[in-house]
Amino acid sequence: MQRIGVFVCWCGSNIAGTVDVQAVSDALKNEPGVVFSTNYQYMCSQAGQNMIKDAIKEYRLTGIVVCSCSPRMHEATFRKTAQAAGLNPYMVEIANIREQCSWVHKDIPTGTEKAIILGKAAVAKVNLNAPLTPGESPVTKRALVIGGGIAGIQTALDIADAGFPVDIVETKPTIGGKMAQLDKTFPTLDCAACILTPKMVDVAQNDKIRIFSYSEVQEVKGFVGNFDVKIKKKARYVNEDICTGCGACTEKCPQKNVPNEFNLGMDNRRAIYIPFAQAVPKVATIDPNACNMLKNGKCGVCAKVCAAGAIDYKQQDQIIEEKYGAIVVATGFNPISMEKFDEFAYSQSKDVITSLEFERLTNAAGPTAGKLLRPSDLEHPHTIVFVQCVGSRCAACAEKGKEYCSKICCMYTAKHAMLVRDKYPDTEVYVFYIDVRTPGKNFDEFYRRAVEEYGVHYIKGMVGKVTPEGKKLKVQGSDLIMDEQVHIDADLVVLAAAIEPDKSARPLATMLTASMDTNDFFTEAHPKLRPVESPTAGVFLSGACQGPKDIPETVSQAGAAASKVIGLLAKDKLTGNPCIASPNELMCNGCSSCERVCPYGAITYVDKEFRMPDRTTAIRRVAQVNPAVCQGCGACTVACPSGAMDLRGFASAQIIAEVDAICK
Amino acid sequence: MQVNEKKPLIVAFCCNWCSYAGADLAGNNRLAYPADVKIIRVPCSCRVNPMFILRAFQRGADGVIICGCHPGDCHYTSGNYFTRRRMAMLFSMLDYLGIEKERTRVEWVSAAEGAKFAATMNDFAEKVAALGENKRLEDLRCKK
Amino acid sequence: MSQQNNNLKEELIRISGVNPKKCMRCGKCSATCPAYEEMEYHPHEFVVMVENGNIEPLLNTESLYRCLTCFACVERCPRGVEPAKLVEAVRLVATRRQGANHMKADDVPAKLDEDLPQQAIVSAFRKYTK
Amino acid sequence: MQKITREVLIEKAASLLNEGVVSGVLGWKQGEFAYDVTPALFTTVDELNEQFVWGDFCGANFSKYLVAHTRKTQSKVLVFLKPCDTYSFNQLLTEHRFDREKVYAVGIPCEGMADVSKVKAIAGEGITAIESTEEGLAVTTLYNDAPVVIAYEDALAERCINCKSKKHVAYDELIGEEGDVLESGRFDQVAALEAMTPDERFAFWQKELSKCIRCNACRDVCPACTCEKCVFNNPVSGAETKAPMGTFEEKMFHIIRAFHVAGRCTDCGECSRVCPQDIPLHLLNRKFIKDINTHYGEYQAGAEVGSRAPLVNYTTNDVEPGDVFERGEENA
Repeated sequence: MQRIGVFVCWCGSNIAGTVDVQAVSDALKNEPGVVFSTNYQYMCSQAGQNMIKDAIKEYRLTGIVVCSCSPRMHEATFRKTAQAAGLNPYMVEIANIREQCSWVHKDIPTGTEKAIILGKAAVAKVNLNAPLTPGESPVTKRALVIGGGIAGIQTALDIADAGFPVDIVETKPTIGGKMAQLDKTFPTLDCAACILTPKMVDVAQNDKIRIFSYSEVQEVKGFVGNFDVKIKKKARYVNEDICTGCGACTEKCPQKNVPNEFNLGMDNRRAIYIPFAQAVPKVATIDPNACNMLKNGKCGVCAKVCAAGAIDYKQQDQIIEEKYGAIVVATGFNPISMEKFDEFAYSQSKDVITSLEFERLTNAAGPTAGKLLRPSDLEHPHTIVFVQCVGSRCAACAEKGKEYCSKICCMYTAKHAMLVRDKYPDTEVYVFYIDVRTPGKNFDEFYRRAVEEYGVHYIKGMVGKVTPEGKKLKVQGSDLIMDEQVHIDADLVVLAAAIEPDKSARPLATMLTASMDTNDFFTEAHPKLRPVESPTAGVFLSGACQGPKDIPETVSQAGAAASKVIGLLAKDKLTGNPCIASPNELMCNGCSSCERVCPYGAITYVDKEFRMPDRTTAIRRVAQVNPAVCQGCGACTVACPSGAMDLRGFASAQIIAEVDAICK
Repeated sequence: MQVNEKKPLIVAFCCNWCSYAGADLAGNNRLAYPADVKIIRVPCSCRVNPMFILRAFQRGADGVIICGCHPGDCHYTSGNYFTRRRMAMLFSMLDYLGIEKERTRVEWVSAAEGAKFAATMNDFAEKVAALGENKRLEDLRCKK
Repeated sequence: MSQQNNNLKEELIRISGVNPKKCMRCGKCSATCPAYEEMEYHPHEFVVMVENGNIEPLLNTESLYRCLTCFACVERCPRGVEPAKLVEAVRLVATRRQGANHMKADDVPAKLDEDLPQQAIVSAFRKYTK
Repeated sequence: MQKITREVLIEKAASLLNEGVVSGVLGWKQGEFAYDVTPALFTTVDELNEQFVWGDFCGANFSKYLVAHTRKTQSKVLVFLKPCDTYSFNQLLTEHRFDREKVYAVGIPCEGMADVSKVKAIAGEGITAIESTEEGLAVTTLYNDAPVVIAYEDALAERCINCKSKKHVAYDELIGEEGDVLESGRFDQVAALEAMTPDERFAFWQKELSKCIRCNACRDVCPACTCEKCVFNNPVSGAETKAPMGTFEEKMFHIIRAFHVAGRCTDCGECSRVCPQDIPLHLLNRKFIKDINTHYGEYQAGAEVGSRAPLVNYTTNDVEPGDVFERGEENA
């Protein structure tokens, strides 16, 4: 028989306001097994915890029930308290009489009655509790970073810096991500390439980091500390180890009309290409959809010009299997499609562009070699209109826009406007805004400079429509401050398109069993306190895959994710959750039902010899649970027809005891 | 409503990761629902054995509701998919035996859906109350 | 804010089904409005003024009859506020209240001018006669 | 009337025993009464000749006996399997319940078995002898001078009227002709129940299940109920009840039993055959089978070894528990 102590918390007036705590502790005193029952203002306070410790010692308690807030809040606290007093932490049960009682019911009799019932259920459960000790599992000291943009790069560098090997998987032929496409960065206006490419080189030269470019994650199995990952390295038809990146092939390839995705289709590349001069790894890739040799076997020019002999038309996709202890998701973002926003004439005029396209247009390595020329006729635009919040904060247009604020547009638009005015003072620049949001160090100062020093015209209001007319774009917008409708004949219109998570994020989340919000951003384990961890143990979040972010924020989150990974990999063993499934071998049929529902593959079978009830011996197939792999969901316990499989901490008899206590 | 009418008794099995947290959120936001609802915490909705449900009814529960993560969002990947099949089969069987189908329910409530939790419980409690006492599955000898 | 205005506000919200609180003051409705120049109060002002309960001026403005009900503002509003429905509701209230503002067919020719779009004439005639 | 004769089966069994292929034979033995045939293990040819029977009351499904028997011996046992028995045989193999290597399975054709309740209903009590004749079953009783002849179709058990398959899905050797999987009306009664109002259904099941005396025969004969220890015998399951307990049978036992075999039940009908109270227990199992077929696609447990039972499987777009009733309502 257990000796149970009951501790009813007032939580100030949070509980005591709606629950007669004295009545609860009195009522529970008479429950079976209860030898001590009390109530106190704040059980979680030091004084409250000491009260519990003293009672455990004084009354030789074998189990305790704390009637307090949600176990999600303080179960861990009280388990530690119990442990400090020499009681097994799993002999603690919490009756949730705050979130699920005092806060949702109004009158004291109702609240008190329910609190007593919840307390009785917890007592009934503790009566059947048994001390549990957690198992341990080893940690593979290697991390996987999915995505090779600035987020992935920074995370990988930081992890490698701590001495752990890291692999980066990037779907594109080069790492660098979106930042490699940018021209200047706010609020300091240093050039993106100047600060990014040294980091890319660091990655390439770091012997702890392996880069799997032009690759994708195909399968993830296992669990924290022990992930088994299959990576598909797509055939690039060039031997990476031999290619010197000289670029001879990319100059001689006769297939010249492939839209260049690095410049967002504003110019063309060859069928064999290196995305940009500072690509890492700097090796060529053949686009199988454009290469004549791969399509119909007619060409072979690149192989002829390659002095190193790196071209390999027979290269196959390769599957790499590797074990990892931690996985960092850094899949980043993309601007949303502007095709559906008819009012801005994006599909009708080449001179209506997105901000990312504008970045390429002003970039010295871009399609116009950095000269600001409009795409339609390569003439210098004299009037430019920037439109903010295109598709952002768009609650009514779920099929084309996003409800959230994309966060980075206000700043990069100020940057664009400023750069234009700086280089081409003869150009008039208008920015239509709803609100200018500039929280961040030196951000508002930056925006004010655009207005005050560079003379950018900020107009509070939205653009209603853009109509191409001759060589001009007729922009009709409202100026809410002047309360007038403004009409501007613009040469170029730049749309600050909302950003959305990369399309690869959703299938990846499924593979990782990591949760996502409705916008396909990864969910963090806690929005405030655990912002870089996914709720799935061992999976961490870096950069815009978790929500819109600018570069400084991405880099700091990348570092935070890295430090979490380092903290995990620094451990030799992980202590598991002791609330796991365990089969009673005497009752196990060996029928495999449990194995089939286990999401972790934690169940295996062995043949064992048993003494049967009729005094014969027999060899029977029985289930075994791998305590490091089992996560304790309990799916097997219901699949098991004989009830041989039970869940520690949530045993059938315990749950039935709770049911009985509630239904008395 | 009569003064002495027995209040319905509702047992809610809530998965630890979504629905129990959803219930906590309902509490945090002070969203009221009837005190008739008593929550039992399970790690995952797939831990709920049909035996627990029948036991609750046998002992006098008037309604049993199982709440889990939305399909696809299970903390354990697939637990709630098994719950969905098991409960679909069990509920269909109870209906086949002539038990009022409004007494059982499965609802997917995420940790962010405190309002949905409260609304679900209000609605379920109302429907169960309208049915009156559970006589068909109750074991009279379990009554005090 | 007077009591009557609050009643009116509730009535307008009920008739139109519009929740003016959803407005984020971006002005895209007015930016997109083809009758903007003709109006004293513009679509976004209708939304804000209804929200503020400042409705009397709207009931007495000619702007009510300048709105073409082309629904461009409804189409473009990023928050789904639907200003045209609100304008329509104000118009209904004005119509119900005055009862005397009906247009006679004989009055129409005098009001015609060549910039007035055909759609406006037909729609006005349909709405303000009888 | 069965097409193959007792002699053919004895001959086969005897030769396998003599050759040393098997050390025992699972077969049917005459019990106290003509209709009372019991399963038995024969180890010699003499025993076979003396006691082995084959006829219209040999309904017993031997698959389940293999679980215990194959554990006791290192040698092979011969088992005679009717078509419906082979499904249970496969299902047990899927669940790794016996060692296939220790079994020599002989598939035998079956023309359908007689239901003793039906026979008694026509011929009356006090049966002293039953003979299978060309015309039908000739039943001699204490109270009749001449035998009562019952046409085979009038005596046929419900499970055989709605026979789902004359095809053997597992055997080492086949005697007689192989049949086909049949279209049966086995779900008609379930559909009829579904079409009733809930009150009617409740009344129907109250009437039937309240007859239960909790003899556990249904569980003990069921080839899916081979648990080492049944949850109802297990003190830690929280649901232990060994003896009849008033309404427990109606409200827990039969529901849980049906649920435990859901997706695993081959619909062999043994539960209803052995029920001394004639409760149509197969209608519970068939409800699950019908629901599974409707919602998760056609599935016949035991049709092939290693198939994944529907309740340990899922798809991401399965029917929601709240929606399974809709079909019932359409029928109502």
